[in-house]
Amino acid sequence: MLRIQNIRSFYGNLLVLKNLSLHINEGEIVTLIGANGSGKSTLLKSIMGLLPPRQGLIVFQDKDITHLRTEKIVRLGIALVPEGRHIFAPLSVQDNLLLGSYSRYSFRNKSEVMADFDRIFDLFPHLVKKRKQLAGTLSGGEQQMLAIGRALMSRPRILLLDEPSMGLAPIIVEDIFAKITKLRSEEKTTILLVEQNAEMALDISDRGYVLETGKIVFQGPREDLLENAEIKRAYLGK
Amino acid sequence: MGSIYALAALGFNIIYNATGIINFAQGEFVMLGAMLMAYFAAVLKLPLLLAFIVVVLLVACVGLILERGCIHPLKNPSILVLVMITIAASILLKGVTMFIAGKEVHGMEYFSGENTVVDMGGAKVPTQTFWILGVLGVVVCGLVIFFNLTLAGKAMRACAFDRTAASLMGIPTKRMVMFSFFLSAAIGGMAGAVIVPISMADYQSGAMFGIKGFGAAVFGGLGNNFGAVSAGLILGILEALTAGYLSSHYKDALPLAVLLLVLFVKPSGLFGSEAAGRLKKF
Amino acid sequence: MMKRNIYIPYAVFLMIVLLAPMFVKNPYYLGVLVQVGIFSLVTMGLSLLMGYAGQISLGHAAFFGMGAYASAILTGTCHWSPWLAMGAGMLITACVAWFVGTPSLKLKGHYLAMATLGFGLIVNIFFLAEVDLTGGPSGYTFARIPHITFIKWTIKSETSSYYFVWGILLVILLLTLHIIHSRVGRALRSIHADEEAARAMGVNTAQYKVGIFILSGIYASLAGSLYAHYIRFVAPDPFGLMESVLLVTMVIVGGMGSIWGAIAGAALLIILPEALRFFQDYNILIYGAILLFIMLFLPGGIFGGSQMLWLLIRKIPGRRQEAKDG
Amino acid sequence: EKKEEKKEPIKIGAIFSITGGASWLGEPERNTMVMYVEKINKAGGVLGRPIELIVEDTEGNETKTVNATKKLITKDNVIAIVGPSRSGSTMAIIDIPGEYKVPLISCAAAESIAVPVRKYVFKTPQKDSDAALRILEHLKKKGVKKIAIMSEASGFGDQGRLQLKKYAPEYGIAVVADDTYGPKDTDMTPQLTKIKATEAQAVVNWSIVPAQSIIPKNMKQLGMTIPLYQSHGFGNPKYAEACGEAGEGIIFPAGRLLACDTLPDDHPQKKVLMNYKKEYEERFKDSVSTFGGHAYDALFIIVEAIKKAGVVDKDKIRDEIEKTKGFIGTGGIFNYSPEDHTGLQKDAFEMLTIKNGKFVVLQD
Amino acid sequence: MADPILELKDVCRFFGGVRAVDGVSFCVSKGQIKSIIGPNGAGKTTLFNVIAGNMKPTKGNIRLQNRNVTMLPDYKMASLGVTRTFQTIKIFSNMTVLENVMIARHPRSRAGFFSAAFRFPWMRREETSLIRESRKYLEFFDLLGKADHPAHTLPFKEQRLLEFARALANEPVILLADEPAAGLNTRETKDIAALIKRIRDTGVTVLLVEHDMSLVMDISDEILVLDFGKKIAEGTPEHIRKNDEVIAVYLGRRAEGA
Ligand SMILES: Nc1ncnc2c1ncn2[C@@H]1O[C@H](COP(=O)(O)OP(=O)(O)OP(=O)(O)O)[C@@H](O)[C@H]1O
Ligand SMILES: Nc1ncnc2c1ncn2[C@@H]1O[C@H](COP(=O)(O)OP(=O)(O)OP(=O)(O)O)[C@@H](O)[C@H]1O
Ligand SMILES: [Mg+2]
Ligand SMILES: [Mg+2]
Repeated sequence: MLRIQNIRSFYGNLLVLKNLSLHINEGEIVTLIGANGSGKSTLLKSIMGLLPPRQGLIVFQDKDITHLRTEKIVRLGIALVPEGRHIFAPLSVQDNLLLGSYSRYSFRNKSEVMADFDRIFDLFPHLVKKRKQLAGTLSGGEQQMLAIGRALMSRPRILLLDEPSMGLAPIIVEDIFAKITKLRSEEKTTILLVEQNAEMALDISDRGYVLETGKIVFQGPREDLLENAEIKRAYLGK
Repeated sequence: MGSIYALAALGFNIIYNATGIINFAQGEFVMLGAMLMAYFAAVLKLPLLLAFIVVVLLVACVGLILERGCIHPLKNPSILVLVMITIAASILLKGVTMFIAGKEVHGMEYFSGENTVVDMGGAKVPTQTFWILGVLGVVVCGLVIFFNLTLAGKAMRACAFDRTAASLMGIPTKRMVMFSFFLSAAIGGMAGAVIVPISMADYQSGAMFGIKGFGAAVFGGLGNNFGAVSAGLILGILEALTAGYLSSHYKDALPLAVLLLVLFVKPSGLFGSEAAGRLKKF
Repeated sequence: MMKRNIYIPYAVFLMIVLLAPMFVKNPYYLGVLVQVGIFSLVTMGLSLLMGYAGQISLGHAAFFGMGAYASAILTGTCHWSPWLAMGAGMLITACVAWFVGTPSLKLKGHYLAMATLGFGLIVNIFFLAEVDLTGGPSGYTFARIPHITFIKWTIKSETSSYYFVWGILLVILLLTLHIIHSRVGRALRSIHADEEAARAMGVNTAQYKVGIFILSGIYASLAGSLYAHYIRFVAPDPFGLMESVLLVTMVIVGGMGSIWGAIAGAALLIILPEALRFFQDYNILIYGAILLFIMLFLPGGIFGGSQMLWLLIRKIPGRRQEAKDG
Repeated sequence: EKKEEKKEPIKIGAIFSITGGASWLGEPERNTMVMYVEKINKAGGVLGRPIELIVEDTEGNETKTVNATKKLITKDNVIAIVGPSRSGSTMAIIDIPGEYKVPLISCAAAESIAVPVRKYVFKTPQKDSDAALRILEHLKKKGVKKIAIMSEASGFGDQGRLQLKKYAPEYGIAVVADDTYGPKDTDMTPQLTKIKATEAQAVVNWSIVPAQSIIPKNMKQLGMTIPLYQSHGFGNPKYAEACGEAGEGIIFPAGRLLACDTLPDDHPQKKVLMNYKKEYEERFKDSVSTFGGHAYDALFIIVEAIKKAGVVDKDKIRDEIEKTKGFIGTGGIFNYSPEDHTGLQKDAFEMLTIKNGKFVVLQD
Repeated sequence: MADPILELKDVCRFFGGVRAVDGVSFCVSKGQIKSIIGPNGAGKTTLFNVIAGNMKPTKGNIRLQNRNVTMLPDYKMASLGVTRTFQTIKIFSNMTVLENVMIARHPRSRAGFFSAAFRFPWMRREETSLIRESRKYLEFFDLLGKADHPAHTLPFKEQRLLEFARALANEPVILLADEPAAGLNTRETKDIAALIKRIRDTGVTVLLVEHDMSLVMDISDEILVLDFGKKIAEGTPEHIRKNDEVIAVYLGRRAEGA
C-alpha cells in the first residue's frame, strides 16, 4: 500500500535518512522502533511531505506522492498524529476534531462528519465532557487522545502514529493500543506505529522495522523481532 | 471616528488570526483605500457603489501582492523579522503612492450628498457616520460568522497557531495566509473608502490609522474581533471626550493612558480571555 | 555564545574609531559620523533589551527625547552645568523607566509592544503640550543650548564632537561587553529563551527585565543629552513614534543578539539616507526597498549576514567548534 | 584658463521639506527654484556663469536639516542657501550660516528666525505677527469682541497662537477659547462643540496642514454660523478646494499672489505675480501657492545680490542682500536692513476670502 | 515521619471550575525518592507548579524544611533549593551547554549590573569558579565533551541529561522531575532510573512524576496516587501495586500482571 524506496532526507546539510526503504501492506500494523534521534519522526515527516526527501521515491497506492504538498497527501488518505501532539490550543476540543475532517468536509457529507464525532467520542469517552474546553488546557494525556481523534476524523486509509503512548497513564496506553487494534479490525485502517514502548507495540503488530541512524538495520515479522537477542537488549531492556 | 479605528483594528486581527503576524502595513491599506476612493469617485466620477467595489478589490490585490512578494518567499521567518518586513513594505507603499498620487490631500463628498447631517437629540451627526457604522456592522457580523462558525474560518485560526499541524489536517496553509492578506487588505480598503469623505487622505495618513488600529486591536484583546470593535469605538469616544471636556492637547494621550492602565490590570486586553491569551504564542 | 576574547574585536574597533577622522575630514561627513555615534548608543541599549533579554520596546525614542529635553531645559532655563543636566536627565529617565517598566514588562509580545508604543506617544505628546516647559511644537527656543565643556575643551567643532561622542561610546561599549559576558548577560539571555525555566533556575526575571529596561533607558537618555548639545536645538519631532520604530529597525537590521550589530545597524540607517540624498524624491522608495531586501535575504541582519558570509568564505561551517572539541 | 573659470557654475543650495509632514511646502518651493534656475541659465546665467542648484530634502526632520545644511556648505561649497521650509527646521540650523559665513534665506515664517537679527540669516515670508495683526485689525473693524482660537499642534500653529494671544488685548479682543488639534487629525467636532458653547463671535484657526480644511466642514455640520478666519497657512488653493462649499466666506490674510488677477492693474506687484502664476501653472499643471512664492523671492534676492556684488563672494553677497531695497517679490516689496532681516511690513498681507471657490481680495 | 523536607497541607489549586489539585496533603522526607502517579489530567503537573511557586495555591499550606513557603514566587523557591525539570524540555536554546549549567548557579553567585560592567577582581574570580563548578556537573552527566555546543543541537536524550545537570547545579534540597522518561525507550529509561538513584545518593530528595511504571516501581521509596486532583492512595510500591482503586483508575490489568 505504501512503499518507500531509497529515500534520503536532510535537515539543511544534515543527512538524516540514508537510503531508507520500507513498505506497508494493506491492513497491516507495522511498528518502527529505534533509538532517540535515529530518524523515526523524520521518516514520518518525509512521508507527509513536511520534509520532502531529496532523493528516492514514496508511492502510495501506485501513486507517486514524493513531492506532493502535505494537503494533497492528506486528501489521498494518509494521516499523521505528530510527535508532541500539535493540537490547536486556542480552539475548543470540538473545533479541533472538526478541523480534522477539513480534507473531506463539504455540505453534502456534513451529517457524516457529525456522525464521526460520535465515533471519536465512543473511542475516547474521556473527551466527551471536555467538548467545549479549549484544547490547550487539557492535560497531556487528554491532548494525545485528541490528537489521535483528530487524525481519525479524516478517515485515513493509513494512519501514522508518532509515539502515541508518550506521557500517558498505563491504563490509557493499554486502551490506546486496544483501540489501534480495533481500528484495524473494524475500519480496516492500515497503521504505521512509531514507538518507544517497543514491547507493547510489537505485541499488537504484524511486522516491525528497526531504525538506527537513518538506516533500517532489521526487519521481519513480530516474532523475529521479539526474539532477536540484540533487539531485546537494546530496545526491550531485557 | 472610533469606527474607523475599529475597522483598522479588524484588519490587524484577521492577519493576526491567520498568521500570528502583526501587519504594520495595515494602515497603508486604509490609506490606499481612501486615496483610490477619492480618485475613482471624485475625479473619475464613477458611481459610488462601483467605485467602492473597485477600490476594495484593488486594495485587496495590493494585500495579495504584499503577501506574495514579501511574506511568501520567507522560509522560516521570526515574528520580529516579519514585523520589520511589514514596516519596510509600508514605507515602500507610502513611497509608491506618493509617486503616483502626489503629495496632495484628497477628499470627496459624503456618500449621501455634501455635508448632510442628521440631528440627533441636539447633536448633529454627519450622515457619513452612518455609512461608516453600517459598513463596520456588516464587516463585523461577517467576520464573526466567518471565524467562529465556518470551517474555513476555524481553519484559518488553526493555521495561525500551528501551521504544520494545520497542513496535516489537509488545510492549504499557504492559500490561507494569502487569503488572510487579501481579506484584511480588503477591509482596510473598505475602511479607507468610507472614511475619506470625512477625514480626507494623503500618502502619509497610513501611519495614524495603523497606530490607532493596532492600539484598538491590542486593547480589545488581539484576535478578538468583537473586542477590537468595542475597543476601537471606546478609543474614539474617549478621544472626543478628552478633546471636548479636558484638554485638546492631551486628547491623544489620555485614551492611550487609559489603554495602558487597562493592559496593566488585564494583560490580555479588555476582552481577551486570559486563558486563551496564554495559549497564543507571540 | 562561544567563549571568545572580547577585547580583540574591541581593540580593532577602537583603532578604526580613532583613526577615522584622518580619512574623513569633511565636517559634513564627520557630522554624520557623530550622529552614528549618538544613535549607536541608543541602539546598544535597545539591543541589550531586545537581543539579549528578548523584550521589545517601541517607545525608546521617548527616553532619547527625555535626555535631550532634560539637557535643553536644565542648561537653558535653569542654567545648570551641562554635565549636571546630563546626569539629572539620566536619573529622571531611570525613574520613569522604572515606573513604566515595572508594570509594562509583565506584558508579553504584542501587548508589550503596544504598551511601550503608547508610553512613547504619551511622552511625545507631553513634549508637544507643555509649551511653557518645552517650548511646545516649535521646539525649545527659550535659550540656545550651550556647548559642552570637557575638562577645558569646548566641544564645538565637528572633530571635537566626533571624539567626544565616540569616546563616550567606546567606554560604554566596553562596559556593555562586560555586562553581556557575565552572570547578568547570561541571566538576560535565559529570560529570552524561556522565562519560566529562567525563574525555575532562581533568576528573578521581573527584576532583571526592569533592570535592563532602565539601563537601556539610561543609554538612550545619555545619547539624547549628547544629541541636544550637538544639534543645539530640540523639538518634539525627532522623538516620536517613527523614531522609535527606526531605532528598533536599526537593531534588527544590524542583527539582534550582538552589540556590534546594533552599531552596524545605526551606522547603516543613518548613513544610507544621507547617501541616498542624490536620489531626491526617490530615496523613500530606495530606502524601503533596501530595508525590505535586507529583511528578506539577511534575516539575521547585517551582522548575522556577515557572519554567514564569513563562514561561507571559510567553507567549513562549525570548524571552530570541532577545533575546540579536539 | 580664465574663460574656463568663468564658466564654472555658481552653486546655490536649497533645503526644503520635500517629503514628510510638510511636503505641501517643500514641493512648490522646489519646483519654483528648479524652474527659475533653468530660466536664468537659459538666459545666460548670472555674471555670465550658470547657476547650479543643489536641492536637499529635510523630510521635515531637524537632524536631517542639520546634515543637509552642512553638506551643502562643506561638501558642495554653495555660496548661498534658500530654505528651510519650516520654522522648526530653521531654528535647528540657525547658527550654522553664521559659523560658516554663508548667507541663508529661510522660507519659514516664524518671527524668531529674524528676531534677534542674525548676520547671515534672512527670511522672505511675511511675519506671523503681521498676519495676526491683520486678522485682529479686521476683527476689530467688524466689531468682534470675543474670539476662539484653534491651532494645529506644530511649530507654525503654536507661533500663531502665541501671537494672537499676545496682540488680541491691544485690539480689545478677548480670547474665550484656545484649542489645538494634531496635524493628522481628521475630526475637530469635539473642539468646535466646546467653542460653540462659548460666546465666541469668530473662530480664528492657525494651521498649515490639510486638517484645516476639515474645520469649516465640521463647523457647518455643527450649524455654526460665526465667521471663520484662517491664517496665511491657508494660502493653497487645494485647501480651499478641499473645503468645498463649506469654504465659502472664509477670511484669511495672504500675500497677493493668490488673488493677483483681482488686483488693480496699477498695483506694483501685479506684473510679477501674474507672470509667476502663469509660468508655474503652465509648467507644473498645478495651481500656484504662496509657498513657492517665498522661494521665488529668495532666489531672486540672491541673484540680484550677486549681480550687484559683481563677484561670487559669500560675504559680499550677504552685504548686498542686506542692502536690498524695493525688491518687488511675490510676498511684497522687500526692504532689508541691518536691523531688519524680514524685509516686509504688514501691508504685504491682503485680506482674502473665498467666493465661488476662488480666492478674491476682500473689499471691506 | 523522620525529617520531613517538604510538607503539604490541604493544598488546592482550581482553574475556574476545574479542581486540578483538590486538598492534597503529604510529606517527603529527606533522601527519599517519592513518586506521584495518576491518570492524565489528575493534577500532577499542576501540583508541581504549585510547589515550585510557579502557581499560587488556591488554598493550603506548603512548608519547606519547616519554613512556610506557601506564597513565595518561583525564583525564590529555586534559591531555597526547590528545583525542577519540565514535562516538555526547557533548555536555554540560545546558550551553550556550559552556560545552561552556569545559569543554574545563578542564585549562588552575586555579580550584578554594576560589578559586571566594571569587572571587579572578585567578580572575575567568581566567574572562574563558576565555570569550574559547572564543568564538574557536566562531567557527572558525561556532557563535558559538548560543553561549548549550542544547547539546542544536543539530541533529545542529552537535552534531558542537561536538564538534570542544570537542576543539580542549582544544589537543590529537593528535585522535582516531571516525566523525565517520556519519549525515551526502555533502555534509556533504565539509564534515567540509575541516574535518579545516583542523584538521590548525593543527598538530594527527589519528587518524581512519571507514567512509566517500570521506572516508578523500580526506584520509588514511596508513591502517591492522585485522581481528579485528590489523593487516593499513598504508600510503598508493593502496597500501591495491589491497591484495587489504583489498578482501576490508573494501572490497568497489565501492570498487575507485571
Ligand atoms: N528540525 C530539525 N533541524 C535539524 N535537525 C533535526 C531537526 N529535527 C531533528 N533533527 C535531527 O535529526 C535526527 C533525527 O531526528 P528524529 O526526530 O527523526 O529522531 P527520532 O527517531 O524521531 O527520535 P525521538 O525518539 O527522539 O523522537 C536527530 O539527530 C535530530 O537531532
Ligand atoms: N491553565 C489551566 N486552565 C484550566 N484548566 C487547567 C489549566 N491547567 C491545567 N488545567 C486542568 O487541570 C487538570 C490537571 O492538569 P495537569 O496538567 O496538572 O495534569 P497532569 O496530572 O500533569 O496530567 P499528565 O499526566 O497528562 O501530564 C487537567 O484537567 C487540566 O485540563
Ligand atoms: Mg521522534
Ligand atoms: Mg503533566
